[in-house]
Amino acid sequence: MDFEDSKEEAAFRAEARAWLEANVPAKDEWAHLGEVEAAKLWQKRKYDAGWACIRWPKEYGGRGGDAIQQVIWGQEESKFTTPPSVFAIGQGMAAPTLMAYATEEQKARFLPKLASGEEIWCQLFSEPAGGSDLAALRTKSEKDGDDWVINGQKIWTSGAHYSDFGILVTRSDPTVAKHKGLTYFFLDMKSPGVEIKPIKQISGGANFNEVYFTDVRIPDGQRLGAVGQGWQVALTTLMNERASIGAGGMPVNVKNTMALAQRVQLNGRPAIEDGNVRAKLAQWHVQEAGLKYTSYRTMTAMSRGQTPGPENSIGKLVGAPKAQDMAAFCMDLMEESGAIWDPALSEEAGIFQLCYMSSPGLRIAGGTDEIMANIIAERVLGLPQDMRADKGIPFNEVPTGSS
Amino acid sequence: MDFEDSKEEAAFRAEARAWLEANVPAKDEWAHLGEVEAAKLWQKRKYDAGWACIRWPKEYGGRGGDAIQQVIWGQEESKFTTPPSVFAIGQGMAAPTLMAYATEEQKARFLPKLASGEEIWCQLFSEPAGGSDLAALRTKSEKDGDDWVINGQKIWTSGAHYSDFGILVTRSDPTVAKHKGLTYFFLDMKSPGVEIKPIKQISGGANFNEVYFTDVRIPDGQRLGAVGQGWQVALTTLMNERASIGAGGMPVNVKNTMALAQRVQLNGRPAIEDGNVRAKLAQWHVQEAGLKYTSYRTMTAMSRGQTPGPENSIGKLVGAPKAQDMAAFCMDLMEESGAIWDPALSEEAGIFQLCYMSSPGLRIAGGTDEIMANIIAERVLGLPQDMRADKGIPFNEVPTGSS
Amino acid sequence: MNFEFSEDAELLREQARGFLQQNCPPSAVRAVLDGEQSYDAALTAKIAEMGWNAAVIPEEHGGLGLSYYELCVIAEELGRAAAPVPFSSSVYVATEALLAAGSDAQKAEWLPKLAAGEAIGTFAFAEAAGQRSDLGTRLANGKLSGVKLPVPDVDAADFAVVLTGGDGGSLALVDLKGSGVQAEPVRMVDFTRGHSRVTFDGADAEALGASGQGNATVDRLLDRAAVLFAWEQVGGADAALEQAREYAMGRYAFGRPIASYQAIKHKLANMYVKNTLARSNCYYGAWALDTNAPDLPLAAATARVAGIEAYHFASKENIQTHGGMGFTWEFDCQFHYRRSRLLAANIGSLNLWQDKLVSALEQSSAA
Amino acid sequence: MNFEFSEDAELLREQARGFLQQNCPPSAVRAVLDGEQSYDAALTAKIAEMGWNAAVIPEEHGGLGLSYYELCVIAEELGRAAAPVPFSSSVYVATEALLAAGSDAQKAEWLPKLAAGEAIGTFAFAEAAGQRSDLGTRLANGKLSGVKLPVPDVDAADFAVVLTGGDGGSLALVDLKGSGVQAEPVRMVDFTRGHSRVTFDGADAEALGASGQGNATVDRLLDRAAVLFAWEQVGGADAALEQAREYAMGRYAFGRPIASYQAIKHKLANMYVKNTLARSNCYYGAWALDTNAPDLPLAAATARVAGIEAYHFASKENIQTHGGMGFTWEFDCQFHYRRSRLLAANIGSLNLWQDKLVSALEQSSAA
Repeated sequence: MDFEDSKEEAAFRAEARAWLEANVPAKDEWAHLGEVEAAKLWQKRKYDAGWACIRWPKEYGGRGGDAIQQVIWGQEESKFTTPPSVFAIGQGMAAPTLMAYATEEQKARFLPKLASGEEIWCQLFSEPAGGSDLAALRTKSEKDGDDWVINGQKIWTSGAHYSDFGILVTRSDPTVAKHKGLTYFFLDMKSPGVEIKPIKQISGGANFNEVYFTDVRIPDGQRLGAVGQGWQVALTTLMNERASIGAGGMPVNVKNTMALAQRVQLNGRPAIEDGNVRAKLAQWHVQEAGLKYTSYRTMTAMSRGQTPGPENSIGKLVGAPKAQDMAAFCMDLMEESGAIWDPALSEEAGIFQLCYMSSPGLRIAGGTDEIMANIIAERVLGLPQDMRADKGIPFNEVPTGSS
Repeated sequence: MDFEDSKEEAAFRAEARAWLEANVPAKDEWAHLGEVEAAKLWQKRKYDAGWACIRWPKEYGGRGGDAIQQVIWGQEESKFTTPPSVFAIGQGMAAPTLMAYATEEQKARFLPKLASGEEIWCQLFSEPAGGSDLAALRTKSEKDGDDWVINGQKIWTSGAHYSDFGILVTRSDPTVAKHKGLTYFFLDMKSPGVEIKPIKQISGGANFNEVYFTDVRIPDGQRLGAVGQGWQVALTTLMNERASIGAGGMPVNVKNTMALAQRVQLNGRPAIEDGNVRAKLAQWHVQEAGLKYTSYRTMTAMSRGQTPGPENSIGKLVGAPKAQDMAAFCMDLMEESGAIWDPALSEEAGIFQLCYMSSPGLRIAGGTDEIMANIIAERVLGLPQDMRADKGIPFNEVPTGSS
Repeated sequence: MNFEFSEDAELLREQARGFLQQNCPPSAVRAVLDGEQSYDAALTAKIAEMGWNAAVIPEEHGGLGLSYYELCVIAEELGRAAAPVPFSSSVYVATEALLAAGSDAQKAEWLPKLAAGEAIGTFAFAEAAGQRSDLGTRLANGKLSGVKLPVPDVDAADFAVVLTGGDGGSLALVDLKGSGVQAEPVRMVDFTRGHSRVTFDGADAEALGASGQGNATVDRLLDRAAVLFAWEQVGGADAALEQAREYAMGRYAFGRPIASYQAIKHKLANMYVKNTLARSNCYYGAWALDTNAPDLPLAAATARVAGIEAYHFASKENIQTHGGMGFTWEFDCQFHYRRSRLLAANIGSLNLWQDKLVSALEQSSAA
Repeated sequence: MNFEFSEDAELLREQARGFLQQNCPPSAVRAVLDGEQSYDAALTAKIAEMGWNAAVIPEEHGGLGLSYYELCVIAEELGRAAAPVPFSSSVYVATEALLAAGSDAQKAEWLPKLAAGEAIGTFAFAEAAGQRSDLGTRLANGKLSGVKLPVPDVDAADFAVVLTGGDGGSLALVDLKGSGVQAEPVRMVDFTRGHSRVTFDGADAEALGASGQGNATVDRLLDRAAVLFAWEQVGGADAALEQAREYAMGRYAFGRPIASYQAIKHKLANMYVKNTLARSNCYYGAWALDTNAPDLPLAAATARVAGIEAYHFASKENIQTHGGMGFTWEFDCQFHYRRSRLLAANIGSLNLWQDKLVSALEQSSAA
C-alpha cells in the first residue's frame, strides 16, 4: 500500500504538470472574458497540444489515454486556476453517445469540435413531470417527411443558453410502455422553435434552464439509435455521467468549520472546546476522510483498469446532506449573526449562508438522496426494485396525478 | 389550561385513592406467591370491591365507568406497588371481542371470570411467517362435524403457559384472498394437541411463547363471527389494543442518565459538563417531555369523551429507539466498564445494560418502528398505502419466499 | 386535566387563520421577498387594527389584557403564514421588556402606543458573531454609543430596547427616529424580515430598569420570548409539512404518487412526530408563560429546542420532498427554509438553548 | 496510487475466511454463549497454529515479521466471525506493549512464547466506570497491588500488562498464574468474551518501560490497537449487513420480499455507506499503523470512531431487519449486537476517541 504513482503514471503526471506550468493562461489573460470565451480559450490550447479529452481516440481529437491518466490529468489541472469548463456535458455525455450511435461522418464532423471546445453541447432529458422518473418524459416527436417535429418542454438544462447542440430524448409513441416509445436525437440549439428560459434558484444562482420546443424540426439523420430505442441510447449517455469521485468541492467542510469554531465563543469558551462541537467535527471528519480514502480505493481500481461502479453514489449521498448540516451548524455557532448573509459582514464572505441556501439543490440535482439510496440498495447490494405501478402499461394510460 | 381534574374526576380520584390506600396488599402478603397467584389475589380484591375493569358494564363484572376514569384509576394504582397484572390481554382484547361477537350465554359465562381474574386469556394471532403482515397467517382450520380441527403454529403469545383460554385466528380457506379466508375462535388452552414452548430473548427474558396446534378440536359454538369473517373480528380485537399513552416506563431516561453523567468523568471533568452530553440530554428531554405533554393532550381529549387515535403510535416510535440510544450512550459514559452487565458491579444494578439488550425487542414487539411510521403516514397523515403485491390474489398463490 | 386551549383561544385561532389567509397569502410574502420593502407595512397596520399587538398589554395601558394563550395562538398563525411583519420583535420582546422593567413613566409613554399600533418596538442585543460577551455599547449621561448587529425590524420600529455592556449589563430605551442613530440594511438569509446594522453615536436614550440588571432581565425576557418564537416555529413547521404532504399526494413517479413510497411516507411521519412533540412542549411552555411558573426556564428551553429542530427539519425536508422544483425561486418552499433559519438565530441558537435546558434540569434535580 | 492490500494479504484473507468458516461457524460462537467456558480454547490453539499470533512479531523473536496489513486482514476476518477468542488482548495490546516498551530480557522471555502460541497476554488498564483517572493500582518493590476491572481474557492469559497510577502512570508486567492474583469472572454484555475483576495483592510483577511513562505509552498503544479493533469492527459490521441482506431477501411480507420496501432498502444502504466509510478509513489507518506515520493518532481515531459507529448501526439495524426473530436467543443476530458493544468499550469509548480525533486535527492544523 502506498500513495505513489506507478512508474508510467509518474511519467505521465510529470509531463502533464510540466505542460500545465508552461501553458496555463495567467488570470489576467482571461479574467476580462465571459465565462464561455474564457473556457474556449483554455480548451483550445489544451486541444492544440494534445491534452484535450484524455481518453478519446486521437482520431476524434483526444489523447488516446486511459482512465487513470484522466484522473491524474484532472488532479494536476485542478492545482492551477483555470477558466471553469463548460464542456463537461458535451465531452462527458454527448460524445460517448455519438461514438456509440452516430455515423462516421457525424463523428468526424462533431467530435473534434467538441474536443477543441469550438462547439458546446447540452443535454435535454429531464422534464417537469419526470423528476426521478426520467423515462416518464412527454416531449413529443412526430415523423413528418424526412424530419421529425418536436413539441414539449425540457427542464434543468445546464448551459442551454450558450450551447450549440443538444442531445434530446423524446416520446415518439405514447401508446406503448414507458421505456419503449422513446426516440433519441441531437439537434442544433439555434433551430427555430427552441426557446430558453433561465431558472432562478433559491440560492440566487441560475445554473439551469427550461427549454421549450414548438414545432422544432429535426432531420431524421440526426436520430441516434432506432425509433423506439431511445431509452437504450439514453442509458449509454447516463452511464457516462461522470462518476462522482470523492466529496470534493463542498464549500463548507471540517477545515473552515473548525476554524470558525476556533474564532467564536460558546458558553464562555472558544467553541472548539465544546464537547458537542468536537463530537460533530469528529463525525464530519469521519465522513470526509472516509470519502477521500474511498476515492483513493476507486483510483487504485481504475489504475488497474477497472471502471468505477454505482458504489460511487455514496459521495453525493453523504456529501450533500453533510454540507447542509454543517452550514446550519456553523450558522448556529454565529448565534444571531448566523442569519446574516451579507458578503461584507458575514464570516468568510457568507460562504456558510450560501452553502445553506444551495445545499438543498445539491441533495436533489443529479439524483435525490432517496434515488441515491435506491441505487446503492439495488445496484450495489442487489436488493429488488421498488414495486412499479407503470410496468407494462401503455405510457398514455399510466396514472399521472395532477402534476 | 390547567392540570386539575374536573370536579367529577377529582371525586373519582379521591375515592379510588382512598380505597387503594386501604386495600392494596402489603408486599409480604404476596411476595411469596407466584406471579399468577399474586396477580389473581389482587384482581379478585379489586373485583369484589367493584374496581375491576372500570369501563365494563356492571353486569359483566365491571364498574360502568368511562375512559378518563380508567386513566385516573391507572394513575392512582400505579402509585402503589401491586402485583403485576397478567390480565391485560384478556380484559383489554379478548373481552371487547367477546362483547361484540359472543352469545349472551358465553358473555355471562366468561366475562365475569375475566373481570375477577379467575380465568386468564391469551391471544393467538401472530405466526412465524406473518410478522408485520399479520393477516398472512397459515394456521389451518377445517370443519369436521360440529367441530373445527386446527393445525399450525402461533408465536409471540404472551402468557400462553398460564392462560386458561385463548383467542385464535385461523385460515379456513386458503383459496381466496388473504383477508377473506380467515375464521376466528376462542379455545380452551388445555385442549388436547396444544403444545406451548417458551421463547428465550437475547435479554435473557422469556416473555413470549410459541404455541403449536396438532389436530386441536374446537366446537363450532366457539366461533366468533361468521366463517371467513375472521379478519373483521380480529380488527375489533386489535382496535382495543391498549392505546400506548406516553413514553412511560422506559428503564433508561433523562433522570438516570443525567445522574450517571453527574457521577462519571469525561475528559477530566464531570461528564454532565460536556457539551455533547448536554446536547444529547436536551434532545432526549425534548422527546420525553413532548411525549408526556402529548399524553396530557390525549387525556384532555379523553375526558371530553374522544377516543385516542393512531397518533398515539408516536409514543412507541419515539420511545423505543430513544431507549436504545440512551442505553448505548450511558454505556459509553462508563468507558470500559460499560460492557459489564453484572448486577453486583454495574451502575444501577445493570439497568443500562438490560435496556441495551431489551430495547431491540421494544422496537419490534407490538409493531416495528417501520410499521409505526407507516401507521402515522397512512392513518394520521392520510398518505397512500404501500403498493401491495398480494392484493386480490388467492392466499395460496401469494409469493412467500423461503421463510 | 385540561391541556388544550380555551374555546375563546380556538375561536381566535380560526379568526387569525382566516385573516392571514386573506391578508397574508403566499403572494404577500413573495412581494417582500422580491421587492424593495423590508416588511409588509399594510399587513402590519391591519394586524395592529386587529388588536394583536395589544393582546397581553394590561387594560390599564390601553391593551386587551388577554392571556398569553391568545398570544401563542396568534404566534402560531403568524408562523404558519410566514408573515413578513415586525411582530415578534415588538410584541414578544420590546413590549415584554417594558412590562418587565419599564418605569411607570416609560410604560405610560409607550404601552398605549404599542397597544394602539401607533408605535413599534424592537430589540438590539447582539453585536458580533458568536455568543454575547464584552458588549461594547454603552449608555452614559443619557447618550447611547455603540454598534449593534443584527437588529431586526429597524425600518418599522420607533424605539429599541438595547443591551449595553459593563458589569451585569444594562438595558437602554432609545428612540430610533432621533438623532445619533444610523441604520444600514443588512441582507439576511430570510429576505422577508428586514434587519440592520445600527450605529448609535451619542443618541438620546434612557435606562430601562436598574443598571447592572440587563443581562438578568434579558435572560428572563428571552425565556418568555422563546415560548412565543417556538409557537411561530411550530406553525411554520406544520405549514411545511402540509406543503410537503400536498405535493407528495399530487406528484406521481413511476405511475403512483410519491406519497406512496416509504422514503417519503416515513419522512413525513418523522416531520409529524417532531412537530407533535414540539407542539406538546409548546403547550406546556404556554402554560408556564401565562402562569409565570417557576418551571418557565425549563419549559421555555424545551419548547425552543423542540421548535428550532422541528422547523429546521420540516422546512428542509419539505424542499427535498418537492425535488427539483423545491429549490427554485418560483416555488414557496423557500419561505419556511429561510424563516426557520432566522427564527433559529434571532434569540440565540440551538446550542445556547440546549445548554440552558440542561442547566434548568440540573437546578430542578438539585432542588 | 496503490490503496489496496497486497495480493499476499488478500490471499491471507481468503485463507483466514476459509479457516474461520470451518473452525468458527456460528455454532462455535453459540457454544461459548451458552456454555460454561469463557472462550473457545480449541479455536484459540488452532489460530496459534496458523501463526496469526506471530504475524507482526519480528523474526528475531520467533515471529513471522509480516506487515500490519496482514494483521489487519486477520482482524477483519476475526471480527466477521465474531470469534470467541482472546486474540485482540494478546496480539493488539499485550504483544504491542512488549514490542514498544519491553526490555530486551522481557522481549526475549515473552515474545517467542507469544509467537509460538505458548503464552497469551492481556491488558488491565481500567478500574472503574468513567474515564481513567487516579488509578489506585501500584507497583512497589516488585509487588503489584490494586483492583482492575474489567480485565479481558484473564482465563486464557498467562500475563497481563497493567497500568498503575501515580504521576504519569507506569506499566507493569505481571504473571497471572503467580500468587497474589485473584480473578473473579465478570459477566459482560458479550457472553462470548470472558472478562474478570482482578485483585492484585502483592503479586510479583516487574516494570514495563520507564516509570512515569505509562500513560504516554498506553496512549500510543491504544492508537495502534484502535486500528486493529476498527478492522474487527468493520468485519463485524459487514457480516451484520450480510445477515440483514440475506434475511430481507428471503423474508416476504404482503407478497414480496421485505428487501423491496424502501424502509429496508434505505436502512441497508445506510449500513453500506457507514461500512464503506469505515473501511476506507481503516485502510488509511492500516497504512499509518504499518508505516508508523506521524498521522497515526488522527488515522487511528478516525478509524476507531468510524468503526464503532458502523458496527453499532449495522448490528442494531440487523436485528431490526429481522423483526421478531431478531431478538430471540435462537437467532445469531445477537452475536454482533453484543460484540459491537464490547469492542466499543474495550479500549475506550466513542466520546474519548471523538475528542482524540479533534485534538489530532487541532495539532495538524496548528502545525
